[in-house]
Amino acid sequence: MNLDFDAADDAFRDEVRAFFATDVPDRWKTKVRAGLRLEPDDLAQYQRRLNDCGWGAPTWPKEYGGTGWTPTQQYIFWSEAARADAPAQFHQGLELIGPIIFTYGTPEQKAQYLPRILNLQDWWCQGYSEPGAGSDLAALRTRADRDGDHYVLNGQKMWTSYAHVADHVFVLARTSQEERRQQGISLILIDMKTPGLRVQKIPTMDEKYHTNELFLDDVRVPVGNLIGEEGKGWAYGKVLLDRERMVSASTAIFLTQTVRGIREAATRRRIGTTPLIETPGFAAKLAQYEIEVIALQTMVLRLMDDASRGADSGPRGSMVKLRWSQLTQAGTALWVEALGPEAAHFAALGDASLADDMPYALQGALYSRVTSIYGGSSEIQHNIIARRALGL
Amino acid sequence: MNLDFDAADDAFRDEVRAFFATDVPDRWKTKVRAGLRLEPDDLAQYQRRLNDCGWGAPTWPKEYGGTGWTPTQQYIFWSEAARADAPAQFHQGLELIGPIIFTYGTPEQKAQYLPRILNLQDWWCQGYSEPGAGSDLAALRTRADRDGDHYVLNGQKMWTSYAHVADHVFVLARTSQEERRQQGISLILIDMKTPGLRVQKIPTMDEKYHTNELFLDDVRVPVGNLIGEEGKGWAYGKVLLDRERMVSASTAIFLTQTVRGIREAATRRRIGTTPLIETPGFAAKLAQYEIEVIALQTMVLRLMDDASRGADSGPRGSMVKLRWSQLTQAGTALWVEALGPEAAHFAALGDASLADDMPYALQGALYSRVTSIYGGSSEIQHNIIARRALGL
Amino acid sequence: MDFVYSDEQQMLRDSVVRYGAEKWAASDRLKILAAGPDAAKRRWAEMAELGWLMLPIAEADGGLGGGPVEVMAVMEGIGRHLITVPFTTCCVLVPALIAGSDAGGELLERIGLGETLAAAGFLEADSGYDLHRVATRAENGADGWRVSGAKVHVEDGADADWFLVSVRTAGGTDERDGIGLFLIPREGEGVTVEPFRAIDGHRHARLKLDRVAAVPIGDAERALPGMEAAVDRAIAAQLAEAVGSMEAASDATLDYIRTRQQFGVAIGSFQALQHRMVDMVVAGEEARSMAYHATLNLNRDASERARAVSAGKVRVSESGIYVGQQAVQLHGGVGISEELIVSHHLRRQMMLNLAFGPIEHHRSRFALTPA
Amino acid sequence: MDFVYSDEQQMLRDSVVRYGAEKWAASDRLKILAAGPDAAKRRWAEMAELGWLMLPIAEADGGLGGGPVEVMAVMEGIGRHLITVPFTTCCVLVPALIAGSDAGGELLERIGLGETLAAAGFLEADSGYDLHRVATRAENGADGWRVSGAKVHVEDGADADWFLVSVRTAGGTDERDGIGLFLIPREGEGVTVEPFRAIDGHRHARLKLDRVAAVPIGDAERALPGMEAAVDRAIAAQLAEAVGSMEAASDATLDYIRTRQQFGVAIGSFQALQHRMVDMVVAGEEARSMAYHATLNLNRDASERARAVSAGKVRVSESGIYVGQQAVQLHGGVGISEELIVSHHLRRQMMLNLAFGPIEHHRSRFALTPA
Repeated sequence: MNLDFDAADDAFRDEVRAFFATDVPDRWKTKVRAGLRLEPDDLAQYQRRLNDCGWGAPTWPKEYGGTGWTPTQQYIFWSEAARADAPAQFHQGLELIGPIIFTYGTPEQKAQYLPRILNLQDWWCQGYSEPGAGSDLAALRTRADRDGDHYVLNGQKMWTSYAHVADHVFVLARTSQEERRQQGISLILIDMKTPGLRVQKIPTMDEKYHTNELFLDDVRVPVGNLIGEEGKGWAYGKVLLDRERMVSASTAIFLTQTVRGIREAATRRRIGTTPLIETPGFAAKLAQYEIEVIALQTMVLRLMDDASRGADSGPRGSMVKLRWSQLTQAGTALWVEALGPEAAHFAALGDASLADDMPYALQGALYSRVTSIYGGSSEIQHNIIARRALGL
Repeated sequence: MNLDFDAADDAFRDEVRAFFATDVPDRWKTKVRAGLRLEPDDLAQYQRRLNDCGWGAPTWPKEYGGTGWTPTQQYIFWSEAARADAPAQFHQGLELIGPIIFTYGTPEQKAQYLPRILNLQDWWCQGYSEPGAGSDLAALRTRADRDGDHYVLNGQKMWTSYAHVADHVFVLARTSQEERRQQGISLILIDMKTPGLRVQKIPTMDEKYHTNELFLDDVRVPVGNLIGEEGKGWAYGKVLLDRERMVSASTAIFLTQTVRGIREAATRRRIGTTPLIETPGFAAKLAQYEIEVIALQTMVLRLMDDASRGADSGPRGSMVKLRWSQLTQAGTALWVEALGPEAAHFAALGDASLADDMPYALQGALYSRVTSIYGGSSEIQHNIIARRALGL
Repeated sequence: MDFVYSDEQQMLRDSVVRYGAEKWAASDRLKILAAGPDAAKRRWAEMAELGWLMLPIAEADGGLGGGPVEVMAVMEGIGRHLITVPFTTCCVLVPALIAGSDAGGELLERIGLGETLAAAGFLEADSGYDLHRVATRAENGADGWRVSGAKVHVEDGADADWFLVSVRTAGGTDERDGIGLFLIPREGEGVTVEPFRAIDGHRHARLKLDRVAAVPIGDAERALPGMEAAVDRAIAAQLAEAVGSMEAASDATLDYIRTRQQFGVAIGSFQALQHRMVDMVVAGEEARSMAYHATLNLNRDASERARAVSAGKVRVSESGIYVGQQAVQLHGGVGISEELIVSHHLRRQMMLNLAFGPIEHHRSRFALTPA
Repeated sequence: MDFVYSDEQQMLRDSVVRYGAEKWAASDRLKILAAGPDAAKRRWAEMAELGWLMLPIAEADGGLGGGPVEVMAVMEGIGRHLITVPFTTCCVLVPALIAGSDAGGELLERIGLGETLAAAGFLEADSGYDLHRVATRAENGADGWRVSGAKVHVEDGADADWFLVSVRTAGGTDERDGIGLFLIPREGEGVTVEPFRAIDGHRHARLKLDRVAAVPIGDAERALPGMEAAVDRAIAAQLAEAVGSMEAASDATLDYIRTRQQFGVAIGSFQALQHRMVDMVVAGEEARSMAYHATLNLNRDASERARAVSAGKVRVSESGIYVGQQAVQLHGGVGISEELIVSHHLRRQMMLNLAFGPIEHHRSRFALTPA
């Protein structure tokens, strides 16, 4: 048992650190520290730069253009990205549909889609949830009816994040009615330019445009856009949900950024002549937060170690998702506390200047509330752990 | 709306305060502050002294020897008792079986039992829970079979607090088998000297002897010891459970004692030259605790006000029980924290002296764990509020 | 001892709740806020007509002389329907600050009629939430008092016509003596107002003052005790607002979990959600108790008042944020949508916590104020 | 990077767990503790025979030279079965303090053989848990070193034959320099040992020293850094003990809620209890992670070590107390009975939190130690 890297990993870390030393624009930093996504253009630019180095897909095998990195290398890469205030890569193509395509897709689908995911020529979004099917995904009602060489899709999707900038969407739709609600569901890829698709913004409390309703009205899609077998979509979809939890795990590595954001704000602000960070009350809160982040990071390290050995991590992926959302919420709340009265200045009504980290800290705090709802709510994670790990 | 007492209440307060100014031995104080019961002899002595003033039963009507006090007077009495580090009166006779007897008992039962409760000539204990019937009381299996002018009881009771010093026990027992488990249960009074009764101590983690198992082996009890109607015991029992929650409410008034205990310990202990109580971290924790105590006390005041007006308090009795047990636990834990390393010195193995509040603070912290279990556990209180108040 | 509104107070509360339900329904509210200050002014005029704006103003100052309980009754309704108006600052705080002063008389009358807005600016860059840390200075020269300095945050100050600011007239930056209260017109020379919008729709300001001609209100060196008392009144008012808001958020959540179906049943049948809902309701009851405690101690002596108000602020803020967060959580995805009212309650609770000092400030004030 | 015990370490852990299951089963444990120190000594001798007592002692000092991970493997088993012995203090802390010293050589050998017990006394009346606050003084006179003062708490000190105490030989009461470590025999003239029992069965002492002849270990003015490092080792060992204990408590609780029937079903079918059980297990996983983090950083530089150990202590204590409390709560009434093991786990967790400084002390140490 040890925490040390071997010489090769040390060398790799130096290489990654050198890359990030020059490639992260200052204007990104506060935003990513607050757990907020950069604008799509910035994310695309970042993804292309990584891909140019051959680092476009840290978790993919080499044959599909991935890095083939070991879990330790992945961990090093993400740690260094976090250290440099680089963003997390946008995950919906890279971590969700990409792996499904290279696992279950046809050679044609692989050739068509994977390279364009790697350089973010194609932006993908996910059409899973529906108004009546959130945590209970098996209740979905969107239908895909076969009509010759096409599926004709009708229905409505909710919480389709970034549909407004996406080129493609992958949807779960019902291709037949079966007794078990989980059966008869298929996974289908759709070009967002297909007639009959309509995107409608869902304004959210963080005042950042990130999610949508997606209406499907006689959307005709070639049958070649089916992934894997018809009716087996539920299984693929569940793989995605599990993978989505693992995305949280890697995102958890980025919480050190939030610690830095809080620290900066609390160093800047003074009560009388004492920096806030030196007041015992705030110092204790920040210490507590840092300690919990360390605990979570160590849990993630253990997951990585399991992955290295091909060992089963049991329910610890769900645990990391749970704790990550709690710490995202706690961290941004502490940051807002550090801002003091200026946290009320969310938007200048004229051209007055805002504090360096406004509105991102507060926007991050608001956005953070959804992290315990999406990707399987905290309540659902509890159910999963109780059932799968504890046999309750 | 106001918090003021009228002139009569002010005068009453002065009278009560004068009483308590002289009548509380020093050796009681630390123990009651930690939420621990005094020894039975001390409680009996205290009860008799109160009864001599006509204050034996603050919640009983005058006709049965009670004070007939208004809720405001009751509140004043308990507040002043708390202020003087006087104990709460022992409740099992006074608050549990006493009111049942004066409400449902025969004239003979009233004459026989009530005066002896008032001066604690009779110590009562409660035989409700059984090994298989804790929170689910309706599962009780102790039987009382009619045999001429007697009931013959067989079964086993658990958690019979103070059975080892009690003169009488009131038990719930099954007098007939009915379809609904709540039916066919009767409430029966038993003299502890009756043959066939056996008391066995349950050693508990606080190392204080307070509870027992009670074995009933062909215990013959005159039918005259039945309370109310045969088979209606469940209803009377539920009245008791509700009343037990109200006992928590009045006990909550005594939490100011715990605040004083913590404050004293933290004033005594120094880190370097600074009293613990002046360190910002501890000061903030104590403030938080005091604030939560104030909130609970105000909730209790509102219950009292409801009672004055004969208004329904809805589920707020359960809420007070919930919060009181949480604060009893939090307060004693904070007190232990204030003791520092000496908290490990629970019992001297020789004749060395212990800190003034050892072992009571720690014993109180251990004992406090049961407050969220007995009288309807916190989980049961949640169920009750969800069902009764929220209709869930 | 009595915790019941009088019939009159109950009618007042009910009428504000009714007004809120009619004029500030969730969807209308978003429209009013989007339409900007002019739309808000029309609503403000309605409230003036109903007599509510002059309610907290002393009779001697031309108001109705409503006390803390009347203010509480109004604020419950304001909170319940998230009526986004500067009532606390303009009608509670400012009148408490200038009650009985010569200079303020006319202003109070116009406030009561809804004709003008005033706000109070106390906080400075390094002051934390401590009212006695004042670096803004005033000099009394040949041309009268001139005030220079900056206030980093003026609650509800974006659209105010008048500002009451704390100014150091003597002593060092953190002494309790030597602080005066000055009235400054928005249009005064040397006044710069930088307006901001908060996440709850309230509109605040930063204030920069450069040799601004100003009128002192009361004793120019002994304003602090009065400021503290007035701010405590404002806080108590907001505690009632928070209680109204959290009860509305709980009610909406209870409705939702009773009706929303998942896995073939109402989600309110899941025990984990039931218990959470209970914790929300308990928090609401505790908050209501603390709002009463703070409000009913407002007229006691300074340290009793300060402890009661700070205790109330701590516990109500904790409860309010908890209830707001859980209301969103139990709604799931739709909880974060702008369209549903529930996240607006959370946003208001977050900002109410900040206004006049958050939990940490008041916990420490409680600890440092002798019982 | 690797989080897996080697085969040897795993065997070590398993053998301690097995030993615990055989010799320290819940009912036997109560008997051993009730029988007093002599019964405990027989158990101690068994552990010596198994070679565990000399495991953490350096090879140069006649031990087996086990490292932090080997100690962790042993401590997990000790925690799992609440083996109530002074292993951490006598076999981890003391050997770390006197490793390589001339004066300590023989003592270490006898400790390894289970022939003698030693304990370390650092805490004084006003020292808090700060090791540098030392008022006990030593004078080096004609008759050698003489130590006078009092130690308010010596962990596991009640039955110790030797005491290692921190003594000020120079400088003021809270300076980091000028502290020495002295070895004192229990039977020495001027030594008063006041023994106490804790709620977890551990036996501690208060120590009064009146001109006691003593031998300095190492540099009589520069002992502090070594003391801090040794205490960090002891803490890391106890973190593993806490993890073993909390996993045992969780396992017992899971078994209980799966089988205990109420309202006609197993109480483990209630969602609120399921979720609580999950939170317990998550806390256990977090604690295990933090025990690794602290242990695997023990050999890094002083500030990295201190931060890792203090971080571990904070989070493991929080988790341990939570798990202990909830284990009792989910057991209901029987949870508080002496007979069931579950409340003993809670008691040990409460005391583990106190040993070598509770949460608050270590949170503050973490905050004040530069990263």
